[in-house]
Amino acid sequence: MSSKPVQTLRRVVIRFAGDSGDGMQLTGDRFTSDTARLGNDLSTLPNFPAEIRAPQGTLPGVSSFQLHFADHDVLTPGDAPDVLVAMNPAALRANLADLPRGATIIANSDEFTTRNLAKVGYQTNPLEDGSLDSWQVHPVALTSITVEALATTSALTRKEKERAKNMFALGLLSWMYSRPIEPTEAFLAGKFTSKPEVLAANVAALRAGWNFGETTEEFASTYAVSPAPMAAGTYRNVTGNTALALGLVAAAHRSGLPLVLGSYPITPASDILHTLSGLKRFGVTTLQAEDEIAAVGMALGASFGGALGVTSTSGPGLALKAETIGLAVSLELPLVVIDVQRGGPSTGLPTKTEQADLLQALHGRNGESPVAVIAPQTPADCFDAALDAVRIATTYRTPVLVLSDGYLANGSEPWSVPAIADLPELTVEFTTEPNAVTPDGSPTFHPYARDPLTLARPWALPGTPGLEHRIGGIEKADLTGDISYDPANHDRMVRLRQAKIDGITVPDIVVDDPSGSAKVLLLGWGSTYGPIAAAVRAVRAAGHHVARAHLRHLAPLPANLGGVLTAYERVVLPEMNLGQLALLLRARYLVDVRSHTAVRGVPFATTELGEVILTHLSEVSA
Amino acid sequence: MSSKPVQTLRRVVIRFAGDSGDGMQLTGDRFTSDTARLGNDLSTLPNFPAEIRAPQGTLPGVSSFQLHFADHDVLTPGDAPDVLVAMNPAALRANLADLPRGATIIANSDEFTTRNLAKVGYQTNPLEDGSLDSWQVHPVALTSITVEALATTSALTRKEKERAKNMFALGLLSWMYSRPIEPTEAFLAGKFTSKPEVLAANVAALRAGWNFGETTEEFASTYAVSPAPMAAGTYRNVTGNTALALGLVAAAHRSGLPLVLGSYPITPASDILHTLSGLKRFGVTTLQAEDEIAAVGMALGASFGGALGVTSTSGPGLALKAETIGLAVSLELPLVVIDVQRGGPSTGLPTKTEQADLLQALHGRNGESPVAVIAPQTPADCFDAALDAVRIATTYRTPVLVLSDGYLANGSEPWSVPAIADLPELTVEFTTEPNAVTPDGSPTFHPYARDPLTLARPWALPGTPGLEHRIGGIEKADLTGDISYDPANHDRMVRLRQAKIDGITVPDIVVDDPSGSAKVLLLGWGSTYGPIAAAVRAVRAAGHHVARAHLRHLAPLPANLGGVLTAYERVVLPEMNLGQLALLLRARYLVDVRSHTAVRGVPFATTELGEVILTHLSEVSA
Amino acid sequence: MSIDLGLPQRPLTKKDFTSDQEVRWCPGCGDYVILAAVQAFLPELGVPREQVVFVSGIGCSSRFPYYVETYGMHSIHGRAPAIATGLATSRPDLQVYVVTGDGDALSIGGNHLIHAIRRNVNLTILLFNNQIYGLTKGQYSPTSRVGQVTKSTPLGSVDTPFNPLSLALGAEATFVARVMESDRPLLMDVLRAAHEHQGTALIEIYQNCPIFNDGAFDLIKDRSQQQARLVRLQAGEEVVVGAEGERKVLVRKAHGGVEFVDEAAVDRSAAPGAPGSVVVHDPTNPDPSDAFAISRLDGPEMAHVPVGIFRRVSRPTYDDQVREQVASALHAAGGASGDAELDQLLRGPDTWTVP
Amino acid sequence: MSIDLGLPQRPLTKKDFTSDQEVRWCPGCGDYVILAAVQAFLPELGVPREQVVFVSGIGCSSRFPYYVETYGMHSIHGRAPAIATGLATSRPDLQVYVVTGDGDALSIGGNHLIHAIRRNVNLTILLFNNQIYGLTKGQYSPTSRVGQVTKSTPLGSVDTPFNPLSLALGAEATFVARVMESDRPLLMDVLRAAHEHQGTALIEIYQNCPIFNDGAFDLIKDRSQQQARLVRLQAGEEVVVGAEGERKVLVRKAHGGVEFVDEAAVDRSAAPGAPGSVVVHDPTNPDPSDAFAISRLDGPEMAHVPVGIFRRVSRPTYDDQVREQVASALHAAGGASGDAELDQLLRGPDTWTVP
Ligand SMILES: Cc1ncc(C[n+]2csc(CCOP(=O)(O)OP(=O)(O)O)c2C)c(N)n1
Ligand SMILES: Cc1ncc(C[n+]2csc(CCOP(=O)(O)OP(=O)(O)O)c2C)c(N)n1
Ligand code: SF4
Ligand code: SF4
Ligand SMILES: [Mg+2]
Ligand SMILES: [Mg+2]
Repeated sequence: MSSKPVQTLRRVVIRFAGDSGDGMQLTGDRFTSDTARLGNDLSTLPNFPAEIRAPQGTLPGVSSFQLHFADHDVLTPGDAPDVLVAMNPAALRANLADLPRGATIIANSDEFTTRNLAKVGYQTNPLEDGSLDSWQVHPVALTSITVEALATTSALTRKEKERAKNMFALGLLSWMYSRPIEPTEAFLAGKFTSKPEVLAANVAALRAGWNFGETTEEFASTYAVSPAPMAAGTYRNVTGNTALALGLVAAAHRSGLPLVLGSYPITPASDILHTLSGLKRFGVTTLQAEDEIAAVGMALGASFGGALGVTSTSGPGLALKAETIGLAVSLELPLVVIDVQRGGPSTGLPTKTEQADLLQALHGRNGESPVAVIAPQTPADCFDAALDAVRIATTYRTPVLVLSDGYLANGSEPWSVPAIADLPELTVEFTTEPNAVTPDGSPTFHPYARDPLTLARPWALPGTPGLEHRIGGIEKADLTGDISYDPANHDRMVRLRQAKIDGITVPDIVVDDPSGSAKVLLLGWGSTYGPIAAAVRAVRAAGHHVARAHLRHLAPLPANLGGVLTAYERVVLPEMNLGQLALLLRARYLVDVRSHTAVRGVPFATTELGEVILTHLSEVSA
Repeated sequence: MSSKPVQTLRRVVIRFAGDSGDGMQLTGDRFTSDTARLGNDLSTLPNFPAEIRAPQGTLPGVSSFQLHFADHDVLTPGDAPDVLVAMNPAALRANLADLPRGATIIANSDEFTTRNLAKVGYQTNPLEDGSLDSWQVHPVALTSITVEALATTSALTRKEKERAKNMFALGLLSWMYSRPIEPTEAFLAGKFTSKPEVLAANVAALRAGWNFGETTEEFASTYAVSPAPMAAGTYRNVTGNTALALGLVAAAHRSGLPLVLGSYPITPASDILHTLSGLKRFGVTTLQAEDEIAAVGMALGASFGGALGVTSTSGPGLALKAETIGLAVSLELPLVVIDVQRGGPSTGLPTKTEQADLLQALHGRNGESPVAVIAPQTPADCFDAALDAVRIATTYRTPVLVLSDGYLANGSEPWSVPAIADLPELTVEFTTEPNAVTPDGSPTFHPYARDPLTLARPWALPGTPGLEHRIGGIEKADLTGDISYDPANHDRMVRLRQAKIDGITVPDIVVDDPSGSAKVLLLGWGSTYGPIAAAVRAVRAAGHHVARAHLRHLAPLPANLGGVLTAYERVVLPEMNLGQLALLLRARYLVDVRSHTAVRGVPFATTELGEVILTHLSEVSA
Repeated sequence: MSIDLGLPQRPLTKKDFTSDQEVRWCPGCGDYVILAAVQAFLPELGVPREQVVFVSGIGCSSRFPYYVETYGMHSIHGRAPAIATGLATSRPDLQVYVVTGDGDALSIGGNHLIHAIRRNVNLTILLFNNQIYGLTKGQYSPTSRVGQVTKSTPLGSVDTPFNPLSLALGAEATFVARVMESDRPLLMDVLRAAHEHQGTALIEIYQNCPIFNDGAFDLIKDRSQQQARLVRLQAGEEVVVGAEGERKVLVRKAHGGVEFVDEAAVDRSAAPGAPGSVVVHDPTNPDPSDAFAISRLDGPEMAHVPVGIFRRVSRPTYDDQVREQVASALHAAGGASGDAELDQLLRGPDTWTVP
Repeated sequence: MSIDLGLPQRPLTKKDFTSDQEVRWCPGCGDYVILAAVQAFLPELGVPREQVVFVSGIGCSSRFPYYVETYGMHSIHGRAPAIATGLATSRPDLQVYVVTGDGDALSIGGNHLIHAIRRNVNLTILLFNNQIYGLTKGQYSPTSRVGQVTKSTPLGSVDTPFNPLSLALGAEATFVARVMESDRPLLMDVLRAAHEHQGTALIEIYQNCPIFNDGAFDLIKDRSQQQARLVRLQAGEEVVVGAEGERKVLVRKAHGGVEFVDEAAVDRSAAPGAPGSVVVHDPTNPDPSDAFAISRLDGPEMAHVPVGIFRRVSRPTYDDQVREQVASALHAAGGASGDAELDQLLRGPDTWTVP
């Protein structure tokens, strides 16, 4: 513990920013872990360029990691950082606009060389020219102090020593916000077992950073943020991609089906493939296919064989999978399709977030091709969404599309790890006996006979004697599944497939309207959960009444949704697209849902949404 | 001319039905041609199985061709045939349900053998067992009379002679409806130049059919249908696929651009590829690609080079092209994408018609990816739609999707051939000069600078010195087109692309409301034009007031559409899907558009729609 | 996951493999012949029919699965190899066949085909090559000969066709064969060998489409021409063609590749491998160069068309190895995971507890 | 459609081919070296830069077009060969280059690649092979060696990689070459030959990805190892490897294929083509069998890696023939069509007139 005075804060937003090669993501991850352990609630937002490592010191090469932690329920990664750690001039320049006046800047002064300044268009050194006077600037010679701290470690070159400077920064910030550094030391020990010098250097740099804070007069006090009250339980920090992968494994476990992931790498979905490829010990098979079409084809082939077929991708990949998902709709086999949405159209903004694949998920196939669609709302919620998707896919024998996005995928938050026994029961029954009789009375199998309740068709696996049958993408006769061009049969089958999706059991939408007297309902779906909830909280704190509800099931929609929408004078729907859910709801319920849209590749800011709400409130009460 | 008494009819619906190998499509085509020449208005509906030639004599192998002709404006191929020509028991069985009591059946009695009857489940011969007593049945030994008529043609085998029986049937029907057979003789002469025996046999069979009608006592009288009053002009009969191909060639001609079609065969779009591949003389290049993705890629590559890039497909192919169309949206290059819709989902009903790709056309891509969408309404209208699509694509530098369907593609009607000079002017201007200056004042080229009126960006072709530039699917900075991850820029570009589409000039929708006092508006889009118009006509003839309007532009929608929809007490929208346009209009205008949907793979019947209208009329006036 | 219902076992017959679906190919289509041969072959495998799966794409040929009384999937155009890969990898107990056409496999599906081949997935791929798109009514295909006039090439096609076997060999194939539809004994032999083969077996079957490309293979079907053109590859034997007296023998060229020379001109004393020395067919040669050279013998003029097994070598299969990685991970972890292991996974290395 | 603005002509330099865009590859990426070589090469073509077009897919390598001051399109993953085919076919006046990676070209884009190759479209395809997916941060690719541990293969990959050159040869390639990124003279030579070539030229460029697959080519980069491994193919010359004194020479094997033997053991009296006889490299050999055999020399252990031009034969190109069909149709019809011809087309053979 530090010997300097400690100030207590309720919440802090820190942004680590540096070159793509500076290890900012790791630094942020570690700070997050240590913060989570302290019991703060938190939310994170990594942000990096599509290039792997753009030229050093340039604006396009800046990579950052933002962390919001507090002694209370945290809903977003924070609109604006209280502290910016800028590892070079580019990091400063790229992030300064987001920094409110008065915020703290810790800058690696070693990197503010004439050459580096010029690279990003600084004529003079902002650390010295007074242009940062409105902020609290702490220039720290991060690089040279790190190298000096490692003077005795002769096994490494200067370049290698310099690389430890992110650990120095982490040590300093850990000191400043009273985070322990031991867990990171343990983490480093695990990571660098085979490279003892590198381990030693990193640990030394970490400690040096801490000591620097404690020793130097640059920093007068440290800060503490008390733990947030959280429900009892065991917690960990998870990103959305990790939670999704874990959810799939848990669902496979609960359903007794082997998990087969067919996937083709694409940002920001690739980590799902990476994570699952490391979970073979749970019977997970991952197949990296030649493209997205093959990936979903492999998953569908596995489903035909009785596995839990899953495919993961992002928007451009979903476009490619369209025809095969249509086949799955026609085959009526379980299939889970994960789309981690990113900025579009086309290649778009591969590393940024967006919600613009909703209509593609619903309508992006030829013919009437209905599927179920689910959207998780926070990183940790991706776990539950995966379980829910598997429940629907296996119960109703249908493709289910899960719409995550770049923000959920890479963002993280504490997650109360559930007990296995509390997870939903997902047992699947395969058909093993004939389910019909031929005109002459002998038993036979009708692959398109349906469960009267769910309208699901039987899942009879190859290998089951006596149930040999053929299925395909051509229209099939009701019950028998034989090829049929009969007009009335086609109409019936089209409506049956739609009715099956419409009949999926989904929970009612829950409205949060504490006063009961709100006239305006803030509605959202997917990853806007945090920003909307935070904005609503802020507006309520200012004494206004506003209701809030969040949609998890986009297809089918909850049965009570129409009633909820018409119960309010105004429904406001913020989306990171041009109003896709608004289109669906307006069409379905003829309610004049008001869109608020922003397509910037970044989550909504709480303040922005707060203003939107206030505008609507004033219009409605006017 | 026949010497038997002639009865005059106002309209006739004939259906030729036989085995896939019986040449029914050719027979129907010829009868249509000869009928068109007589000045009747007409509409046709071919109907054939997805198999090339299913086993002879079976129900799945039946192929038919229906023709409706009249002395007045014809809007549909007719709900129910007045005459069925059934070349075998399968043809009878497959079509009888469509045949109103009292209709005429001409059946090839030679084929009603025990074996053939059994093949389709007839226990006894319907021509003899009295089961057809409600119809006027004429059993004719078509096969044996044909063979007999060719007795002197010794160069052919019996099998070959039998093959001419469709010409016998054509001759008989031509006699019956007072059609000339000389044009068909001329047609056959052209077709069989290199096979004189076959030619002779076909001509002999044709004449024998005519003479059979004239001579035998089976038929008491012949019928005449007077010419329909038509606007002065030169007419020909066209199918939708032919009209589309011709429209593209005409558009290329008027725009001065070489036409490059990239295509992959798929029913029912393949004929567009076939037709265009025969028009090299018009500078048309057709590239049969390895798949649909390559096909649209080739078209887009050609557009980049300054050609008129076009790709043609059906629903499953459109799904595959999604990602590349998204690239075209981002590149902002002209591209025409033709989707001849067929029954879906998945492989669906390849040879049947449907309108279920509208939402796919609009939404089937990742991100906000707006395109223009046009739907022709009759076979001949496909010509105009093609011209309109090219106008929009080249003027606005955007992909344009043309939604034809299986009914338009293969159906036909008389078309008043326009004078070339009356076709729209489509001249395209390429950019050849710098359009901006660098900060230091030297001229430069901004590939994403926009025309203030159309928001179109410049089309500067490779080969133009000084305008070298790079474009791509990653988000680009406004004006310069450089890669940009800037949040505000992305939002701006997303909205600019949408605004460009929204700003396309399309004509107002025209309402047909003769009395001006209708409360119900019948709205349609695409190929439902004929059935809706016919039903409205029938309902009006019964003394009711009903208004009618048909949408050609689905994106953007006509500016006056909202006003039109709200001007009526009720808007009824029949679609061959589950209500796709209804969804869009309800969302956009919050009007309670009433869907009437049928997804049967066949066009709406006039009577069915008539009843729908009457129901709505009674509800509204009640 | 094979399920034993304890049904009585009796030797299966062709009829057992015939489904109740009406066969809907054109009269005279070569597909009938292949169907009959496969249905006749399947009983001899001794594999219960529920353990056989046919996966196809789209095309006339791809209707095949409907007619065989096994499990089957008529999927979408070109994607059968990918779907079959997913099935075969997750279900080692099944015999997975892919049925495809020249358009399905080599045009839209080319990529899935070559990737299945390089991975060496346990699949038998029956490629019905009629050198035309049948189902869409007669456009040229990637195996149509240059100059072929079709619906989409009124002035003749200009693209060089693929040689499916050269392509497969270039894609690291372990089993490659070609058969004429009408040669039932050879088809049976090849199917048998493919069944024994571990990995992807590609069998190209020349199939006549009497409607849109009739007679494409007449030069090698016609008895009078066949002998001079059809080259029956036999493991361990010289590669010969032609009738008695007009026999030609395959020898090595001086600058790579192989060629036929009159038997009389063959120098049997040439050292094995010397130019002019006789080629003894060895499908098990690890080096695919000879198989490749032999695959180059045929051309559009069909001067010499080798049939039989070109290559048959052993290499670990994709699906076996994928399963092996999973199995060894399970083994290393001490068996299948229960609730405890899952719980540990969910917790991860870094938890904290709120009391 | 080339547009002549009458701009003054002066010899172009490397700088003229350098765009104003900041190059955004990782420090040390092999792509820099290739970019510099191509920019240095382009001026020597004597082709004005507006007539050069680079079309790429997606991947680190596919960012290439942004950096070259010509026309360019950074398209979507795997589709560049198809897009370039449309462009090259409609614009014979342009020099069309495709830039692609091992994932872009051989994974998602495999089908377009082999079809472009069999069609022999006038394209030069630069395939940057770093045996990894760079842009998506390090998953294995279809050229990664068996056992490679990557983000998606923690226990090592199990699929046999493609040999891109064998694959191309199996796909009827007319021009096939391989170069090391660092070998600028050879790269220039090959680019020059590709430029002269009519049809599709596939150039595989081994490229190091220092971030995700560093050192993949060290065995042939490292001076000490290089000589024993790198095989420089030279037309008309023997194929040799190894330093003076340790030289090995390529000879034919007895049962197809080729192998290296110690120079001392070579029997120079062996008849040309005999087993043990020396292979004289002939890229123009119409029979691709030798080129194929040579392509088989390299393997994951990189014992012998041939570089240079494997094959270079002439065959009519797709785009030339497509244009020729259009031109001859125009010619037969007596020239371009005017309003009258279009009018006749619209009317068709069967009109009637309503007065
Ligand atoms: C995505 C898609 N594209 C195109 C088609 C149309 N199509 C069906 S089969 C086929 C080609 C069939 O040729 P081949 O594989 O040779 O089979 P064959 O009919 O000759 O047996 C095509 C182009 C389709 N069904 N789906
Ligand atoms: C349709 C689609 N799928 C996946 C991706 C993601 N993606 C981008 S580049 C790439 C692979 C790149 O590998 P390679 O072609 O070898 O290029 P490198 O980065 O190694 O130069 C992938 C999978 C994408 N952009 N689009
Ligand atoms: S079209 Fe050809 S391939 Fe298809 S079923 Fe008929 S004969 Fe066979
Ligand atoms: S990730 Fe590899 S290939 Fe991509 S830019 Fe970096 S070093 Fe080059
Ligand atoms: Mg075929
Ligand atoms: Mg790569």
